[in-house]
Amino acid sequence: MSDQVLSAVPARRASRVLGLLMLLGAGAALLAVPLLPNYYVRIADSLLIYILLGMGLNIVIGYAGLLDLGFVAFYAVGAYTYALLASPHFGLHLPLILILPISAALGALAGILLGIPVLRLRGDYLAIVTLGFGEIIRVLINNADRVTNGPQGITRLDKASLFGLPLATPGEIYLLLLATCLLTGILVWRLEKSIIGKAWAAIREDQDAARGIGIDTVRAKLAAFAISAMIGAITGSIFSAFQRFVSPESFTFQESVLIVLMIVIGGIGNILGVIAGAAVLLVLPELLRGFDEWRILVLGLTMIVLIIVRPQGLVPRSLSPERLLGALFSR
Amino acid sequence: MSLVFRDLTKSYGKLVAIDAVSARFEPGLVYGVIGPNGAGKSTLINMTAGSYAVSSGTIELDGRRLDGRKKHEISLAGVSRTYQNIRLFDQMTVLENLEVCLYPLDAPRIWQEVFWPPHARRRGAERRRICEALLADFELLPHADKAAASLSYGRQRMLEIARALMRGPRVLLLDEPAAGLNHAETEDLTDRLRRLRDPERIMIVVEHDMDLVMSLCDRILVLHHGKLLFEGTPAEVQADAAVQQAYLGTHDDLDEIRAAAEDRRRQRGLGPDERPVRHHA
Amino acid sequence: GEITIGMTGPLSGPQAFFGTTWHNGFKLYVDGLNAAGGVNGTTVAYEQEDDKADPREGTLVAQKLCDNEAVVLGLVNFNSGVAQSTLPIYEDCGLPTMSFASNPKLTQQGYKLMVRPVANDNAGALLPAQYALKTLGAKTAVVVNDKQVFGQGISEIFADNFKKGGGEVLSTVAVNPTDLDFTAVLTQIKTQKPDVIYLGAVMPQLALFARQMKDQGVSARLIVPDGGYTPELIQQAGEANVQGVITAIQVPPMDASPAIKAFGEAYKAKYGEEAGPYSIYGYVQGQILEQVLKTTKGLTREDMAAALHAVKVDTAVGTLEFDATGELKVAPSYLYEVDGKTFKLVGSM
Amino acid sequence: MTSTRSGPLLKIDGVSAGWGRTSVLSDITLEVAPGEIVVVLGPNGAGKTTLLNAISGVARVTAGRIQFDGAEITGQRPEAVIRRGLAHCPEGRHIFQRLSVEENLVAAHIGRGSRGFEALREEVYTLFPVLKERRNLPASRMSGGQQQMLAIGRAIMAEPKLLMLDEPSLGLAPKIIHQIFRIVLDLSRAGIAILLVEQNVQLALECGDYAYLLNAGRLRLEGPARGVAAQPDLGELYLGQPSAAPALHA
Amino acid sequence: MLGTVVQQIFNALTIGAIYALIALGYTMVYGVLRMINFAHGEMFMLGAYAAFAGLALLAPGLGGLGAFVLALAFFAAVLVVGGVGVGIEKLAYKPLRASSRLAPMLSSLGVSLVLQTAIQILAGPQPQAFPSFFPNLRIELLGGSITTVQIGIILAAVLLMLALNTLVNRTRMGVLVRAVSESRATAQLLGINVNGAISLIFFLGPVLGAAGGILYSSYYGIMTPTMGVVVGLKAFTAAILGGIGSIPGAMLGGFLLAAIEVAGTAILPAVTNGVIGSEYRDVFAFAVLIAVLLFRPAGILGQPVSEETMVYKREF
Ligand SMILES: Nc1ncnc2c1ncn2[C@@H]1O[C@H](COP(=O)(O)OP(=O)(O)OP(=O)(O)O)[C@@H](O)[C@H]1O
Ligand SMILES: Nc1ncnc2c1ncn2[C@@H]1O[C@H](COP(=O)(O)OP(=O)(O)OP(=O)(O)O)[C@@H](O)[C@H]1O
Ligand SMILES: CC(C)C[C@H](N)C(=O)O
Ligand SMILES: [Mg+2]
Ligand SMILES: [Mg+2]
Repeated sequence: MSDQVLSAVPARRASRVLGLLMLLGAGAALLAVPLLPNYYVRIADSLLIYILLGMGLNIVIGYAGLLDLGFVAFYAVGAYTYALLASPHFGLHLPLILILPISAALGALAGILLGIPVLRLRGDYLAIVTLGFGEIIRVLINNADRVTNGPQGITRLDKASLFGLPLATPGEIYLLLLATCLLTGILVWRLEKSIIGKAWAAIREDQDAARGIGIDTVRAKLAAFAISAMIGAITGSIFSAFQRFVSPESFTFQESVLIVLMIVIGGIGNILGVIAGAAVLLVLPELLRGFDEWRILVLGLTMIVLIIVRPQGLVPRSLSPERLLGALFSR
Repeated sequence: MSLVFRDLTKSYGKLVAIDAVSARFEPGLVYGVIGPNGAGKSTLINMTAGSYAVSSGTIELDGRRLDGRKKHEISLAGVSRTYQNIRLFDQMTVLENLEVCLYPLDAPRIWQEVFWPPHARRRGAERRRICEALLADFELLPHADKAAASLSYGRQRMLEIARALMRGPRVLLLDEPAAGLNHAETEDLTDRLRRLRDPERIMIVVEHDMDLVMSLCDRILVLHHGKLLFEGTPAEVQADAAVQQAYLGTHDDLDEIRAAAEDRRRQRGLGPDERPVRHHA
Repeated sequence: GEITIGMTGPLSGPQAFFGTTWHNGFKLYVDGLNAAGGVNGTTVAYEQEDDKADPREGTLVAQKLCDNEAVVLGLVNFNSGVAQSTLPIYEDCGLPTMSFASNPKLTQQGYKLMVRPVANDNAGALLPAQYALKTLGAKTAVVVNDKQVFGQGISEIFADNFKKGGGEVLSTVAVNPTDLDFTAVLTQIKTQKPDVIYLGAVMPQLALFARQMKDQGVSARLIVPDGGYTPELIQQAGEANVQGVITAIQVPPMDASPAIKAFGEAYKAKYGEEAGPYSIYGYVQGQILEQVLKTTKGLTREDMAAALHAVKVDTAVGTLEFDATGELKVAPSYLYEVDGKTFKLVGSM
Repeated sequence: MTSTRSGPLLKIDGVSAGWGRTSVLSDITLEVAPGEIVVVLGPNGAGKTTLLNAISGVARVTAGRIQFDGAEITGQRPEAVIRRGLAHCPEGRHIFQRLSVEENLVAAHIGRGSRGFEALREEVYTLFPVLKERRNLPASRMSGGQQQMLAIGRAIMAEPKLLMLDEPSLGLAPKIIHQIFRIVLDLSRAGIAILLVEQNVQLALECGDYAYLLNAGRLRLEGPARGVAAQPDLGELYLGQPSAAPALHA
Repeated sequence: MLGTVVQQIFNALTIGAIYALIALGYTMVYGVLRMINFAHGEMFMLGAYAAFAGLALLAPGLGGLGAFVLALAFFAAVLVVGGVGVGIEKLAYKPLRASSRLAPMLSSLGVSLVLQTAIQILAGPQPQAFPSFFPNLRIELLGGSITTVQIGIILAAVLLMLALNTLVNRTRMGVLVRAVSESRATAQLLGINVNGAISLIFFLGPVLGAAGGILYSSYYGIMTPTMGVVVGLKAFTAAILGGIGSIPGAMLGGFLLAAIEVAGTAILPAVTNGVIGSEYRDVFAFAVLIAVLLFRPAGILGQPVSEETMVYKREF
């Protein structure tokens, strides 16, 4: 017994060093991605965008247990916020640093607007109404030609920059996305661990009992919708700064479904799961490029097999960031 | 300073589940609500806790109307309950099931908790201490980190009661807390409930286990077909013929069963010692 | 030496037929070129990518071509929506492209490296408007569009031209790109009794619309854009329902010249099926490429770009050269009318 | 040792069972003879419900054999087991809330009924007149006791040779509990063997022929019901912790 | 004017009948498994392709078809799709019965993707002309005109709905289905063959979907590998609108949704003087849906789940 304790001390120190090294290695690897050919950087950008979206949507679906099939609407709100405020379209050229808070606020507002009518609904009814909301936003964007230029979309968006640093190439955008991802990840993780995360979980498990212990489910759900929509909108703004062209085509129902799929395949309610899910659903099709129709077939089959083999998701619920860090630093 | 029902009525379409019930509950006392299945006991609890809308009549706590208010507002006003069919937050741990009850208190400062780790750590530890004390009280501490759903039935019942006690309720509503517990466990529970008495607290227990009701409650309300059939002390209730007839069943019933069982045995021609008693291990 | 041409287009999904047959026309020409030993000893390889007609997919594919040093020219962008998001990428990496998307705005955004060796929608919507007014003697029109980049764009141009020519546009109606049922819209249009209906959409909606027009007893002439120039239109709508439907496209009739005829036969021999509606443009783009290779100073992207913009070449569809924006100086456009089981040429410019 | 009884209807031999990966029961041996009322007692979590579920094929049997009516049923699917003439009235009633009372009976009859539906239904209605009164009401509208009656009635529709009742008195008013026990006796008289899980120890032993006591997944005691009732250390056994000694048939 | 109104009613009835037919399949599967079967739209698509293939097999060249051959081909097609439905359930949904409700739903998304692509690979990605077999005569009625195929579609949908309603509410089989839908575990304990009942549902649903697909394709004269997506979504919306799980609800929802769409196309621009055009049709439809659900959170004919309705957390 005491033997173990004694020998454990240097071992722990060693593993701590090892853990730190691994963490530094991972960080360096992440930072080195922009050195790859741009095609890969672009895939990484895509991946990070979906991870961000996944983390946002996860708050509503994974934590609060509300099936939202219209998440793409918030993404669109953010994307169009940038497009309208930083392009020749209206001749406005606001900087990204100003646009991000505006788009976050608009996103949260949209989240609350969606939240209010759907609060009474449950399960599949909620799903269809959110789906409808997503479609409404898309159709409105598509039709409000005078504001959004309709299906033609808005072109020649400003190249973004932040604190004087240009954000135009895939590599530069990558770094911005990585930083945003990290911050969002921390925020989401803190939320989950805090008491409101538990309140969401209670709503997810048994909404009526949650009310019974004094949780104002209306406010808690609105908070979930607002925060998740905010993340969606911010991601949208970055997306449009990156793409420098937005059109309603990018915000279809399929896109919402894709994000839901990522969350579920990765492991619902799990930050690391979102990463895994996004990786599978984005990287696999890239790997299968050149197989034409077959790659969609393979993707579909993979989806089915993954869900059947691991219905609770690729990443187990118990595997959380703190566990991972814990595992790195002590053994 | 009391809970008052005035002409409380609940109807489902044509069916009147609670029919103009008026009653007054005083702090410091334990009330038993008994009555045949379907008499409306759970309905009464559900209306008090705000789960069911009141059809007519009023519910007042300390002179303030409870009916018509939202469920969480009623909970915040100090009304706490358990459910006839246990409703825990299944996938959350035992500890979390309690912690989450503090959400209404912490909600206004939620951003501090998210953005300021030292505050979060302090508050988290504080919450944990409060909850662990309660868990220890209910002998659930060893199970604190298990998922609520994985507990045995009896422990789930205890956890539900513990959850109802977080934030020290003024009104505690228990719907058949002893259902599914065996005799020994029921006795345990009775003791525990007795300790929950508080001069400030109104306790209302719906229960079919007469041992528990008779030994625990100060006053008993008997419901029958949604109407208040009788109200009195345990002794009065037990002595009342109408209550026996409607609910308790008589000693004759028991005798009858015994006779029938004996009869049947005779018919089968089996003696008392067909198979020996064996202790295992 | 060898150069690589990047090719993108919809190779899967509903528009795969267009993308594949277009690319096939190009490949047919290039294979012939290689068989003949290339141009001045330079042979041509190609990297073909599927953009699924999806802007996001398009950007990945564009970047992939950009990253590939061997690729010195792109044959890209069937869909205007995709072009909007990919052209900046090609511009950034200096890859010259022959774009096939027809939205007029594409050339007005100052891209230096792209050319469009095909008539844009201005031409595609001018010819039918003039034809409706002059030949058909139409006074009134209803303009329907699918609220997509292409459909809405071209139908607006038609409406402008029609009005400029003295016609009256009674109403503009939008439908959903996913709609298959137009009966409700048609019932409303019927009450307005227009002379012509212009439908800015793609297949299969063109066919469905034509068919339901007949079912609903709407007697106006239907005019559709280039997507309708395919035998599928007649098959899917039913021969009786499309008689007289007019379609405008950049493609000359397959028997317009001996060269085109020969191409049609070669195509059939190689791929075992009739050439697709845009196959001939793939072929023409091959011809442009040959000329570019003949005139270019070197095989870098820069040199190729310079040669491409300066090119002047006799092709199966006539002599082509580009203006400063990359638009064709003279862009051929043709008008057909469905007659029996075939398309009859009724006009050109 | 069980010589005088005619061949058992249900024979459980050294059965271990559990849910998913967790094992609940180990090495249970138990018998029910035709027409017998056998009582299974035990504290919460002892595994009583798991035992019944193992018999009816809901829980997973990991070792041992279960025979019913001369046939091996170990590991068979519930519907197969039930069709052999075994009815299982689960803990917590589980009636179909959205079906009417009568439809609940129909559903049970689809599962197994061989005789005409009408005759069986009338039998149930004679036993429980209140069900007949409410036959067209959604079952959710019935009170707890009525629902319990319906659950038993549903089991009767299967014309079982053996009826397994899991805590039929749970949540019932004292008076109704008495009724339920009367019905159990009546059913037994009609020739149905009964395997009864109960917390109401006194009454159960009063009515039963033979009793088993489970604790922590193991058999701790067995014997004629009255003998068990008279057992001086019954309460202790009831509460006793599982002992380490593994042998069942010492 | 009256003619226009009558005509629009005919239009709405036809579209509504198709929505309803497919909504029935959604509702049935949902009623039993509480699962949104996103692959149901593909059953509709498969119906058309199977019928087409059947005809090609039975009558090469598709010339001179006897009514008998036609009936045979359609019957076979519908059965094949029913079989496919049963097979899919066994392979892709059954292993997930014990999982969260989201898992089978997303598995069905995968199935829908696979089926679409499989058909694209087998039959080509572009739309194909679907021969119209039924005599398509125009009948002038009350100032509008309606074709025999339209009448056929409406009749078929109404008849199938009535048959299904009788089946579920009046027969033992219906009790079986409803019992299984409420609790599989309990049904099993009563000796009910749960897998059989689920197979039955996964047969009937696709059969209805396939029938819808054949009617639809012969009405529009076209079939595409993706035709199930939009119609499927519409039908699903209809099922929700009517109250998912309710058979008359699916029917009502289908017709109502079609009516809303037609109104959105026809009335909306007229009333708003063209300010809000027909392009806002779907916004209008979803707005109506949301409004309905606000007042009836479980759809028009759905059974509202009361707050305290017992949710058995532990199935035994
Ligand atoms: N949601 C509901 N819809 C319709 N009727 C209901 C509903 N809830 C309860 N009832 C009816 O109201 C009456 C009272 O039910 P309640 O649950 O209050 O009885 P109870 O006294 O708690 O009975 P038990 O002792 O069996 O729990 C019963 O007849 C019951 O069927
Ligand atoms: N469906 C199930 N899934 C997983 N575990 C279960 C399940 N049912 C019971 N258990 C576990 O099996 C053990 C024995 O439970 P069981 O329900 O058999 O006890 P019991 O004797 O019937 O108790 P009670 O008197 O409370 O009904 C418990 O630890 C319980 O948690
Ligand atoms: C399908 C085609 C008609 C596409 C069109 N040429 C475009 O620019 O989008
Ligand atoms: Mg009750
Ligand atoms: Mg039990």
